Amino acid sequence: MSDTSTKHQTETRKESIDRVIIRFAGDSGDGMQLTGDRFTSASALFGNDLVTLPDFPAEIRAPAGTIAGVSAFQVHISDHDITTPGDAPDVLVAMNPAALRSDLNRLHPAGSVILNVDAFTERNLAKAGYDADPRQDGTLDAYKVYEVPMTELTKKSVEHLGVKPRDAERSKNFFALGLVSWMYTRPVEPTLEWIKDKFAKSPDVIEANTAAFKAGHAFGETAELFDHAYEVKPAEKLPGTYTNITGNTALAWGLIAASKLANMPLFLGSYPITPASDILHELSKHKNFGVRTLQAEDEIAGVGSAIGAAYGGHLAVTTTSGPGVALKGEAIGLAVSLELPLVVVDIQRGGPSTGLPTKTEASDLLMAMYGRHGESPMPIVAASTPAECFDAAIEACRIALKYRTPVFLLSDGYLANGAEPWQLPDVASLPDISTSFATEPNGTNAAGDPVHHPYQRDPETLARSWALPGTPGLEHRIGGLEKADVTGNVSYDPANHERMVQLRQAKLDGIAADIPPAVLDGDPDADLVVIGWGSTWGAISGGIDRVRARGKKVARIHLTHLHPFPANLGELLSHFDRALVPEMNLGQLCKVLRAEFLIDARPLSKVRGLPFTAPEIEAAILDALETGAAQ
Amino acid sequence: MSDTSTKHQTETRKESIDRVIIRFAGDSGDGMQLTGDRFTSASALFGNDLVTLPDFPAEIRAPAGTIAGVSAFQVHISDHDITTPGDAPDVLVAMNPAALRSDLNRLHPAGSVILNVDAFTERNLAKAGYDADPRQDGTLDAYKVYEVPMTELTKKSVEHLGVKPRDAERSKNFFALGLVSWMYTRPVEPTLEWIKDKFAKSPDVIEANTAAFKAGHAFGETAELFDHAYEVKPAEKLPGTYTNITGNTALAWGLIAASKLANMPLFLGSYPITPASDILHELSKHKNFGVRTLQAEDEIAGVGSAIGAAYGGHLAVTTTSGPGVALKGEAIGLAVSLELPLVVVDIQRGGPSTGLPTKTEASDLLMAMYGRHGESPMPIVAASTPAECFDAAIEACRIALKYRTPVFLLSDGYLANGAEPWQLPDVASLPDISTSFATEPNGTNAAGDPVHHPYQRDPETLARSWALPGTPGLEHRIGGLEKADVTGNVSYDPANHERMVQLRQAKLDGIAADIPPAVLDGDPDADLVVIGWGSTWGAISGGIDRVRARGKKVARIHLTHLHPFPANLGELLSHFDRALVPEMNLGQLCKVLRAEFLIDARPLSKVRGLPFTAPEIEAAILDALETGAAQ
Amino acid sequence: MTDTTIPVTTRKDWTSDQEVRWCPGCGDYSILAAVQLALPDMGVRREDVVFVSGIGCAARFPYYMNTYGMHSIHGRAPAIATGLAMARPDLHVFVVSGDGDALSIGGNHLIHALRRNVNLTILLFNNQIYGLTKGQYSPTSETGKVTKSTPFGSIEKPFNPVSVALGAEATFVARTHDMDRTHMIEMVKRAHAHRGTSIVEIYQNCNVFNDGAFGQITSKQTRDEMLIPLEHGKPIRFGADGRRGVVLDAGGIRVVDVADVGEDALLVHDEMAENPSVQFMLSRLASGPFEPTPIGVFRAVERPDYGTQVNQQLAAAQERNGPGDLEALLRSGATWEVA
Amino acid sequence: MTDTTIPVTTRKDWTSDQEVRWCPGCGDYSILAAVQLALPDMGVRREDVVFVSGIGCAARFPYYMNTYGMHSIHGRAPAIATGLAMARPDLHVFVVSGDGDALSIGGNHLIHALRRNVNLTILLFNNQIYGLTKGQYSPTSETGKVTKSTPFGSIEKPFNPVSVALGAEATFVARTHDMDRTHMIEMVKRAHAHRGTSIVEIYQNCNVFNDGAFGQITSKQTRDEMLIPLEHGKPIRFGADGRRGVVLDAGGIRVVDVADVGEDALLVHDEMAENPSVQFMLSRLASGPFEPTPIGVFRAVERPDYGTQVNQQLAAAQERNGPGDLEALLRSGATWEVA
Ligand SMILES: Cc1ncc(C[n+]2csc(CCOP(=O)(O)OP(=O)(O)O)c2C)c(N)n1
Ligand SMILES: Cc1ncc(C[n+]2csc(CCOP(=O)(O)OP(=O)(O)O)c2C)c(N)n1
Ligand code: SF4
Ligand code: SF4
Ligand SMILES: [Mg+2]
Ligand SMILES: [Mg+2]
Repeated sequence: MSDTSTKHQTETRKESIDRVIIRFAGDSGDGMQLTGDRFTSASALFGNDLVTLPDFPAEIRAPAGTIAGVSAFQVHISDHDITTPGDAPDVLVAMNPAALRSDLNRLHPAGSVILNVDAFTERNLAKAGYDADPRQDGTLDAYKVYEVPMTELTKKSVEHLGVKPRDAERSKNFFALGLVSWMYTRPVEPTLEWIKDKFAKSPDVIEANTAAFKAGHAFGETAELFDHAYEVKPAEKLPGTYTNITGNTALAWGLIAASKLANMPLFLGSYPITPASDILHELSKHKNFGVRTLQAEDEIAGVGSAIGAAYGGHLAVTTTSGPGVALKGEAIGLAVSLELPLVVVDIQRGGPSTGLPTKTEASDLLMAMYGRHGESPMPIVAASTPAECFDAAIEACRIALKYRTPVFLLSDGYLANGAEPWQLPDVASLPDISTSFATEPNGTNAAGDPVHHPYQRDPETLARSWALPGTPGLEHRIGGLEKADVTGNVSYDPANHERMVQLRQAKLDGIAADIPPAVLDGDPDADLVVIGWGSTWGAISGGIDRVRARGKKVARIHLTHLHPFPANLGELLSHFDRALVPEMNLGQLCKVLRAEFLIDARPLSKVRGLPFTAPEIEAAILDALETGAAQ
Repeated sequence: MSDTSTKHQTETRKESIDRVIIRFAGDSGDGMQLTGDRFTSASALFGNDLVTLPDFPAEIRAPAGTIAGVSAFQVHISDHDITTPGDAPDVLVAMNPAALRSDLNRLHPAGSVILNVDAFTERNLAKAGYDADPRQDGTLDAYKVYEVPMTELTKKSVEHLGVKPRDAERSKNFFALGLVSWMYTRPVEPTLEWIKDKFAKSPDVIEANTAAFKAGHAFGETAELFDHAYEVKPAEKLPGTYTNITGNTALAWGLIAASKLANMPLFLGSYPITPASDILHELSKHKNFGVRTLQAEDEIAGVGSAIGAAYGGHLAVTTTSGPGVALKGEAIGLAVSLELPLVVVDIQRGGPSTGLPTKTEASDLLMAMYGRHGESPMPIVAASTPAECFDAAIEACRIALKYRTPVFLLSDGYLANGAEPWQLPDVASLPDISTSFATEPNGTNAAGDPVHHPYQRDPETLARSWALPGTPGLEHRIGGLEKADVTGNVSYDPANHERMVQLRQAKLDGIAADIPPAVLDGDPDADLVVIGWGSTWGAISGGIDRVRARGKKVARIHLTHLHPFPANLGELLSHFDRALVPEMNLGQLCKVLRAEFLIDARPLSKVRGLPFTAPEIEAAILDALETGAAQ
Repeated sequence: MTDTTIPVTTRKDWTSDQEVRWCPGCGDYSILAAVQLALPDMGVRREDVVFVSGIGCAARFPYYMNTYGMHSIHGRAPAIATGLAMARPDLHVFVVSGDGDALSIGGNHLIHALRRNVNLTILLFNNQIYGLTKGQYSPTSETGKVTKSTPFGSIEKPFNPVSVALGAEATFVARTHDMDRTHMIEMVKRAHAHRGTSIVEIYQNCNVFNDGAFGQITSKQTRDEMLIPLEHGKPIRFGADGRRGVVLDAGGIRVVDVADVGEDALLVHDEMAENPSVQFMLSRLASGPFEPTPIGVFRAVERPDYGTQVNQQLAAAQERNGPGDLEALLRSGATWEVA
Repeated sequence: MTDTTIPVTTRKDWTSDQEVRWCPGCGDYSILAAVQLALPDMGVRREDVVFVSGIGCAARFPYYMNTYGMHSIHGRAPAIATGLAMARPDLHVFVVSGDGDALSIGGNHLIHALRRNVNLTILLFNNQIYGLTKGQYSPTSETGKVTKSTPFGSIEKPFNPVSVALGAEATFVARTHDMDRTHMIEMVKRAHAHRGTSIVEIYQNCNVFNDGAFGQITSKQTRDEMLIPLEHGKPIRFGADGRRGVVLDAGGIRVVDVADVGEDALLVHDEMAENPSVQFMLSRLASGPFEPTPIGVFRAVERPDYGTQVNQQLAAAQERNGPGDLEALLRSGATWEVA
């Protein structure tokens, strides 16, 4: 840390707090995502634990100053492990009236509001739908309010650089960042460094933003407004190297890692769609890893090209969101029938139809399980946290390659854009997921000549033999018509069809023995078991902690493998006659658990485009415990 | 009936039998479908009850004389109600060695074989894969064998017409038809009539086929081979007018009827696919009913155009099979979100992927239920018999129109191509399924002007208000983004989204109160309940009869409405702790029943591209009863 | 609708109560204005007009029109509009689509609508980028374009929408741009007046993700020298006082200085030519929006539209067999009585 | 595969052990023979050849080739083949497709493959009908065609596959027919020799559902007068001893009697013209297979193929940043240590 910054920090009194939730809210044009993102990184570097929740509108840019145009970024930083972006923000930075209006209701009762008063003009108040100025009509009485003329101060701070006022205004988010960085004693240097290379292309912008940032920082320190700054100490973490990562980046890196671990080139066939596009963007950067990316003409071509690449021996992936999966069903069914490895990544979002493209939801589970015609079973893996997307990607690839099958990898908008500190894995310790290809004939044809039988199976995994084009003597044809067992020739024989249907199912069922058993957290004699999957992990953990803090017993299982289930799940569940299944849908996993284990599992649904909060989970569990007791 | 035919019938001794199963098998080129079809119609006209099972290869025409090229048609005729095409044929008409080889194993132990010996050449035997002539090596010892030189006799019969031998041979299926018609004393005139207008375009063909048919008939009567003919008396049926109908025709007619009953023009947007294409073909004939059909560029355009037509106020339908449904998922989801009436017809076939295109299966149920992203619930109706496709089509349209929702109508290849006698309904007695459109504004906008609120709902059905383009003053916009309750404007409000998701679900759930209750056949204190859906109706009925004939108790429920279930289903099932669910899949309805009612239902699966037989069901029930008892 | 008199309307009547949500400065605003200004002159009633769109920034268009409208799903608008136009030939159906919506995911529906000549007015907002998804290249982006999904530059040859349409049997094809309101209004009116499928490619500036893509040819300064106005029956000239022109001879088609060849040598534009070959040639004059580029109506030929022909077949069938009689239909096969 | 010597093969080597299952008399048999006869001259190894097809009678083709092959799903072969060709530029990837497979459900994948110039050899078996599904009309069926789905005649304008391909930026476009084995073999060889996407439209007789569709122009008797052979660099002539020919002038393109205009006036075919306009004109000479119809190579121009360019970008990236280092990737963001 540089002298300057340390100097600053020694001069003013600092109050230590264990955690704080800050929400930056402004117009889509105000760069709130950038600001929040930067504050997050600084906090990560400082060693806090953190969870973020970007929250932006579906429009590219709605009219400036309107509620629809509000873009917000919430970050929860802490000196101990945390699992959610937080429930009610302690601090709301509102760059304009619309931001205040749309987000004030979220603020903690004892929270503070930092307002850019320069934006509180008649016009903006009207645009935000305020009849009266909330600063006068008592709306804010309950809160600690800091009124800061950010726009003006920013302009002043850059005057000496001769920046035009219009452009100057653009830097006001850096003023806000500087101010909040001072309030929470974030290190200054890293951010100044970051500004330098982020805007390397335009030196004036560097100067302007730097000036604005420093001005904001100085303002906090000098202005009477704030009697003191706060400090959130670094979190106790396992020793190691950490980086701050979003789910989509982790997933993309996991795929690259998988291709290294499988020793196969990576191929991505994809069509852009929110919130999955960033995986395409990230992978297309890493051509030096031999990664091939195709932005296809549509989702069907995306998965189609991946199937072609898989046939050619590449580790093939297609990425999309719900609407895309709904289009890929037929082609995925072909992959099931061809028994080719393929990873289908679904970054779930609010549905049905176009729904809420930029909001999170987890309502594609049953489509992943059943969204194809005929009996076409597929393994399903779901990530639980942003960082875990890395491991989930590797696991999905492992299963796909080992069992010659398409695999669903489920994430969602919350994981995709949310970030958390990630302890970098020891690359050497990552699993070898390489597979083997046929090099010699494994059978003879009618004429008695040695040939390749593509549907001869490994007796243990039931994976079929895989010969790559280019291998002499193993020429063969495969297709979507039913195939004769072993030879793979077209067959309309009734008994053969039934056998093949059962073989495909048996292959899937067998995977249960090859995945980690489900882990029961909490004692089996608890009154209730909470079963979750995917991004609800954080909120459920928080909720469970709170319930246990009240001295109540509750058990919990979080599933990464949803099809097949871990072999021990039935046994684990048999200890409970009541189960609660929180899901960001109307109860999809719940249905499957009931059908599979005849357990009276009850759904806890939230379908609001927002993740669960710990208190919501806590309340539901307490309620369940009571009603349970009442029974 | 004409003198000639009566004369024939009076001359020879006739043995009365109550039922017979005949299987016509030959090369794809031999016209077996036509022959079987004709024999069926004659029997229908004669008043028998009957069920048919066409069974043809996927290839347009495989090499002549090969097993792959064998095309067969099985018909079960009876003097009493029957429900299946029969288990083991009593008579196998084999036009060549391949036909004998592929179908002999189905023949009843005491069955008879009628062979066209002219086809039993070295070459054909080889093509069929016979090393030795089955007529000599004892293969046929168990059966009564009739060796008839059909080709030669046919040629002779047409000589006098100057038909070229090559063409003459083409008529040999009519010789076979004539022979079998004699054996089972089918009326002759109707067939001669039918030949006349079927081939009206080419008089020589009429003459040739007529001659061949008469020759075959005469041969039976005169040849020493057959000591006597059989007679299957007309079945006791309710008084009324009957016609013989296949499932696809009944379904097409049902849609036309629905458009009359709804008083809305019918629109079909479809892309050809086996076994659904015939519905497109049938509907495209009836333009005078105001039916519009579009053969779209693909399945997505098929459903897309239907959605457009629905928006325009037409009764909109799209027809396809499994692979098509897998492509339509996204567009169907749009219809769910738009809340527009749409009927999606899925004539199921063997899957996954291209699978067994010409064989039957019922493995699309879970896709119909869950094959879309997000929470997009849809009603599902399934037909149980060919004739019932008519009623099912009307019911699907009724629900779609009344509740403004896309509805799945499930049939399968067996129902589609299978035929049965159908007692024509009294048209006047068919239900009125007409719906009403908005004509006046039902709300006011922000400015206080009267406007149309497309998402204002009927409090009882929760159906939304529907205004058609062309209606002055009700201009409005709808789309796939989440809509604000009532106004239908785009809304990203979390609470609104959750409300809309729940409203869509509640609308579907409400339909349970508006459909016929499930009917329990057999006493509630039976040990076991058999639950079926779709085309398994016939086989289950037959199986149940056999079990009851043994004095055993078994209850049965057959479902037409699969989503939602009839309101009373849970109550009915609560009387049983054991349930057997026969399905032509791996247990899809079974899964849903277990999840919904936590009943320990067990699947009985058959995935062979063929319908269940009554004995198969019988055996499974007996087995279940025993194991049950054993428990 | 068989019509009495059409009420007189102004832009306001065609403007919905929904806030317009495009980025400030987006070319879509001027297209919206042009369409809302053109409609009052088209002699249509608000209730008979439907705007169908797919997904994209462009596709938000219907929300801002005070008409019937459907914001459907990505790429499917032409298919949905086909069903609507078949079912309701009395309506005026517009399709609004972006370059990705129309030519990437929706390419097949587009070319089949053109081939069938469904009575649709298709407005293709070509900004050579995916706007709504924040800046990936599109099928019309120039080769080498650096975008989020092509950090090292696109290696794809772009479609020329006019060439694609002409290759797909289109009966009406035009091109205009968002900087010339008058021309846009004229093209939209002509497209609507055409019975059958009409497609108008509108060069549209995405100032956030592809700013200035058409600047070289559409800016007030460059326009005269860079845009080649096509007018039926007129020799094709452009540039300051028609300095330059287009000729067609055995060597094919090319741009010349009129002085060198003489006026009479100039190609006279024939938008009505049944054979689209010369119109296709014109579409190839410019290899991108940086060379002199033809705008205006490339092709406008008469061919019976789809919905009308469907209705004719229906009418003919009713002529022949009378209106459908359900009772008779059920008895159309062989029937028998059981007493 | 970097090659030593290619083994000498005969048709037999390219024939699989699967029984051919087309209707007796189907044109597909002669196409199969032509391809199997062409392959021995292409200098390729069996193991490096892949046939990818969709669904249809034509699409059964791969089963009969003793090479690698995939019988995929309806319309998607070009997309699947694109992925394969990108992943494995060392392979020779053929696509076999019917008119419905390629131009109806698969139309979008086809035009995008052409635009991208993926290294594929696409054989389009055009029988102007849906064969496998037993006789519905297709996007190439003539207007008025009576089929199972159009009992009163089709009202749709068919695609001209060559025009569609040229409108979609194709680099190699040819046409041949199933009655002329020598010509088929030549076209297939040339198509394979072209680096990038090559498409060959093959007129194919479906003797069961559309018998004689091309009889007027492909029969031995009519051929000379009805087929216009295109040969690069040669004046375009046809008919008994070249009686007739094709000219291009300000009036456009048309068929003439050579006697009337003189040899020198004839259009000299230039398959290598960068601008596809004249080639497009040739594709419009005949409005259907009942007028004099050009066959042969319409267009054959060089443009870097997709897979090669992808590989170049990969190589360049490795040049710049060295081969991917996972350890370094994970640390590419800001990191911090916890002790
Ligand atoms: C099935 C589906 N795939 C992908 C998307 C994501 N998506 C929305 S708009 C769009 C492309 C937008 O580009 P364009 O059509 O040119 O319209 P513009 O935004 O440029 O006006 C994409 C890929 C989607 N909404 N649905
Ligand atoms: C998704 C899907 N839709 C429809 C079909 C049914 N289908 C199979 S082939 C075919 C068209 C065949 O015509 P074409 O492509 O011209 O090939 P041909 O049989 O004439 O050689 C159709 C509609 C299918 N198998 N899959
Ligand atoms: S992203 Fe581009 S096209 Fe979309 S609204 Fe903004 S400026 Fe317009
Ligand atoms: S249906 Fe036609 S195209 Fe198909 S195999 Fe038979 S003849 Fe050939
Ligand atoms: Mg665009
Ligand atoms: Mg065809």
